[in-house]
Amino acid sequence: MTKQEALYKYSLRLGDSTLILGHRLSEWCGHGPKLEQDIALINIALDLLGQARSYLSYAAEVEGKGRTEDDLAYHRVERNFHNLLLTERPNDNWGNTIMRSFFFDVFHYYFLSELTKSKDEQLAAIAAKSLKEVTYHVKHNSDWVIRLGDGTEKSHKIMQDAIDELWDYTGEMFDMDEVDETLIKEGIAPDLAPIKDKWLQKVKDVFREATLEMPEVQEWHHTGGKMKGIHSEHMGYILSEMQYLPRVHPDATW
Amino acid sequence: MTKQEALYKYSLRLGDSTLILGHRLSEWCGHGPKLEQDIALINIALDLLGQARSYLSYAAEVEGKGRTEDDLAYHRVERNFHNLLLTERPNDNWGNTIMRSFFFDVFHYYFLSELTKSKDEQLAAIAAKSLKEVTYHVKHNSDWVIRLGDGTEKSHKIMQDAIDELWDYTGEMFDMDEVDETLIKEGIAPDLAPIKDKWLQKVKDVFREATLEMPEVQEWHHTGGKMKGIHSEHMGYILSEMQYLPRVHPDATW
Amino acid sequence: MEKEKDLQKEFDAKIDAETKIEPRDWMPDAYRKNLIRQISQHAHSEVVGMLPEANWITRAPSLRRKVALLAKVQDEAGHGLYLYSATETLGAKREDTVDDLHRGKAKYSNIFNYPTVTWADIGAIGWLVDGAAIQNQVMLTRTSYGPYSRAMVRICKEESFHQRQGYEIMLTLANGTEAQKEMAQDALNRWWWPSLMMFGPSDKDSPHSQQSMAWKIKRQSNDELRQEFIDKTVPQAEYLGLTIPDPDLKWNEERESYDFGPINWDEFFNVIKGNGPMNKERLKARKDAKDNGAWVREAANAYAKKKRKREAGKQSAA
Amino acid sequence: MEKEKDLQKEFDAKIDAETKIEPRDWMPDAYRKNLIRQISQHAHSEVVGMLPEANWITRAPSLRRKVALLAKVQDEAGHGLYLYSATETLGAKREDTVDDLHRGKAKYSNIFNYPTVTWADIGAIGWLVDGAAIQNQVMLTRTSYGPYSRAMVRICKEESFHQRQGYEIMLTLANGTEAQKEMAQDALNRWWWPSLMMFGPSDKDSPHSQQSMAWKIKRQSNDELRQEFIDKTVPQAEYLGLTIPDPDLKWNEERESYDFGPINWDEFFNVIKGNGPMNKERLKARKDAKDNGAWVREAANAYAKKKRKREAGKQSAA
Repeated sequence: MTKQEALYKYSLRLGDSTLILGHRLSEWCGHGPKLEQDIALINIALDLLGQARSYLSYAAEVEGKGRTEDDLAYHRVERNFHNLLLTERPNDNWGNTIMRSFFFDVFHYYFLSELTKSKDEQLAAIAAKSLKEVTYHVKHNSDWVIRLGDGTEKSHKIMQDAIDELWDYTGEMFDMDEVDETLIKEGIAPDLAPIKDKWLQKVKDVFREATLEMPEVQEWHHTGGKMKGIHSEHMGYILSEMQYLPRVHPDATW
Repeated sequence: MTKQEALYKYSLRLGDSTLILGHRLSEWCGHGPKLEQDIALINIALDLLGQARSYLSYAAEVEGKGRTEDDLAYHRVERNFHNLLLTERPNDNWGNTIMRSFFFDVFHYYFLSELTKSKDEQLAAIAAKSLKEVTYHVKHNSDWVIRLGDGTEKSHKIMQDAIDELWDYTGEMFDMDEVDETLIKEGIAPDLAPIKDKWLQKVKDVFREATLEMPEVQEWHHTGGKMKGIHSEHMGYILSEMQYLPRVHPDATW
Repeated sequence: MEKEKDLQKEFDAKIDAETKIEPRDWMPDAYRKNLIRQISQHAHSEVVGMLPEANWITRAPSLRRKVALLAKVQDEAGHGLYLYSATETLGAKREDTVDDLHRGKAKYSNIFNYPTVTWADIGAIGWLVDGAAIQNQVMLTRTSYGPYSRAMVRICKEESFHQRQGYEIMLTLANGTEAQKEMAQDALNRWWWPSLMMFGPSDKDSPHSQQSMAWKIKRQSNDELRQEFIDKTVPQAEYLGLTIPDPDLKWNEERESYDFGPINWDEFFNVIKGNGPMNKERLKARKDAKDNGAWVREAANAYAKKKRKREAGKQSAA
Repeated sequence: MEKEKDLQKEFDAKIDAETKIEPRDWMPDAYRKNLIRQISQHAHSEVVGMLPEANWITRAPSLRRKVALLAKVQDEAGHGLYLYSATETLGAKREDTVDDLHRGKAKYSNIFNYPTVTWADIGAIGWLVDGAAIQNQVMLTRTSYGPYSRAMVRICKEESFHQRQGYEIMLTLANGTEAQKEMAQDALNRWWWPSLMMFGPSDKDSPHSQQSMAWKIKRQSNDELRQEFIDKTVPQAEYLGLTIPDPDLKWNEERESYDFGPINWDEFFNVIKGNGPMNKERLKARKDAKDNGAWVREAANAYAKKKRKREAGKQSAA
């Protein structure tokens, strides 16, 4: 695998995860439990979508075939999307929405902290800008995990159920393959193993404060999205909604 | 308006209503309250989709531009769909699903009974074939309205709520415009006014047996789908899901 | 009694002198009530108005448009909050105000009872609906109640930005493919008349208007505002190459203003009464949001209580 | 005791003579249990197997395909019902049987724990999954228990029809655009190995197999069935112009059969254990269907009771 190929795929993965999580969060718009929380969630969605645009533009640039961020977002088929399966989990309720974001945010924070040191200037720059945003995401969603975990009996149960539903999707964040290895060698991508340790520690700390039970770390976890583009059955519905209009009018600009 | 134009639009309206209601019912597939009811609902969905194919094929034939049933189903934009708004109401629960079908079925039955006498042989033939199927639909869904209306306190409330939600969408079934008038003159389409009376009587009878309250008939009701192609905000999601694949691959055959 | 008379005089003098009334100032009960009604209606409109636009966020046709739309809806949520705060300066409780909305007691702008059926509606809403709102809001920057006036100054800036965005969407569509042009024209056809109705009934049929004008809550009449909006918007439509769906629309040399056709007020009052395409669904969406979020708000309260207790415990232990 | 021995002898004689065992016949407890386990697993597989296919009904790319797919899923629901009835002839209650599924006690075919990610998966499932099922079911038409054997005769006919439909979808894709061909090959890549695993572990690792063969519940071993399936399917893939994802696949002149590469049984057992992509969601979908439908079933029961009471009232009054 050439460095360019790896860099293209790497940027795509980052772009897809932020895009799809941003999409899921934006589904809440107008339907949150309180106006203040609607605003906060939209804020996070906006940050993620902004990051997605940066990564996808960069992926298109690296690819060098004249495609744009919109070509990648709207004219790729499902099997060529490489987001984490975690990001496509449905919004069953506000609790699993917060938990999904929390799992991702903590990873995202430690990951970006390392990516700022990337030898690839573009990635380092995106990471530096994103890190400021994600610092707020982690704070916001950790606070909510604690508040809801240690709130009422009902909220505690909802959050514990959310953990049970989502836990098996967290392992994929730390999987590495040839793409990572190629870029780690070049000093472009961080090694995900130490990030996993930090992630586990932070999650544990927050769960302790939230009075939530920390699941055991299993060997097995869900995979497929990030590396193979094999998604859950939710992904097709996301894309049919998101891409419909540009697919109907392939020659239009908007 | 020429007879041909009217006939095209008329067939389209019938095709779209049966297509979209068939789509809504098919969403239940695999998720019904009991296997037997899954099977019954799929049966009805199959009938409706079969009828939709007949009407859309005929509309395409009348139009005479070489389009097919699939061109009409998959490559028309929302504003050119002319189904009843009733048929696009979402499946909130099994109760409003049954109620929506019941309202439509009763209309459909009396309507088809008249349409069998159409001077347009093709429409008369589709009506005759469909009438047999719809006779079963009315029976099945009337029985369920009675069973659920006169079942438990909870089921009664769900059914009464379903009536409240859907009632304002029933009036559109009986609206007539130039399309109808043109074809009524030709002896092709039935007058909907007497059908409305029969519909009201039958609904009243079933509601009485079901111990459900019959709402008052208001002057105002929802309109837009059948005549103007102005839909509710649900329609866009139906079409993006339904049409996605052919829109992604406009040159493919399946 | 004597005192009240003095206060009333003082109030009237302030209104005359264009001095803003502030929360701690004495004000007539009717003035207070009128303001609460108007500002909370405005707040509800911002919040309910999120829904028709939110309907297109997941389906926006480019990432740039998606982000802009999401940001716009966020601004509206912010305006809602800001306006609810303004009603609180008048002694209204936000929770009660919101309950009035959910119980159908309070109104919101009727325009949000129409569905957004194509992407062009997002353009049309920005251009026409925000355009009409700005017409009204610019006037309200000069309203006599201080907090409302200041809220309007802030809101107007963002609304102008939204309006330009909306117009730019229309411009792109109008210069786009045949299908896009059609989409743009169709959106104009559907949103034009409801936008004109946003200014409210004709002056002669507007119950609150006269008193509001006297109090300088309103500074221009419904019909004046509507005419200004039309005069401003018609050339914009011409620039887009779109046709305003009014056969009676015509430049009146004498008035230096556009004559326009009769407005279908029957439709307007029918929709206000509840018989609009989306009335029930809009309220249901807001109520569902509240109901589905009850456990979250309860949990947040319970946690806050626990936390306070723990901290009190720590302090007393120290 | 003596009597039991006689009965056992009689039973054994029937098995030897290829006489079907019928519901009222005496049968060993273990035979009964084994059958209930196998038939209910089969029933669960039909019902859970509806889900991955139902996932594409609303998105089927032509009306003809949509109707065919919906009809197919309906057939599966019918097979489920038919098979639950067969377990009831053995004294199992359908409700308990279904509860076992929901509690994770009963298994269903592991293949349904994979997602259907493209339309081509609908083709591949028809071709490969139904193909493998038929291989097994044709054998089961000769199974020793009468009602099961007869259910299989009926089911096999419909399954063959489904399989031809699936193959025809693959054929259309394989002869379609570049993107469609890719889709077809990708589906084959993902479904090939799980389909081979449908026959169960190798004979040496299959706990129930030997006894089932002795009772003539099963008539061929897992490995035999798998080999037959491969030999039948490889030429079909060749005709489609698709490549089977097994580098070790090779015609063995001597055996007149295909050699094939090692099966990843670790994956198989891991998925069976619950660690497949869709295990949790499949069970959740079935449980949700049951829970959300509880009020419907309760209402139907309540109504039936009322109706009986009313009719009894009428009769006693008459």
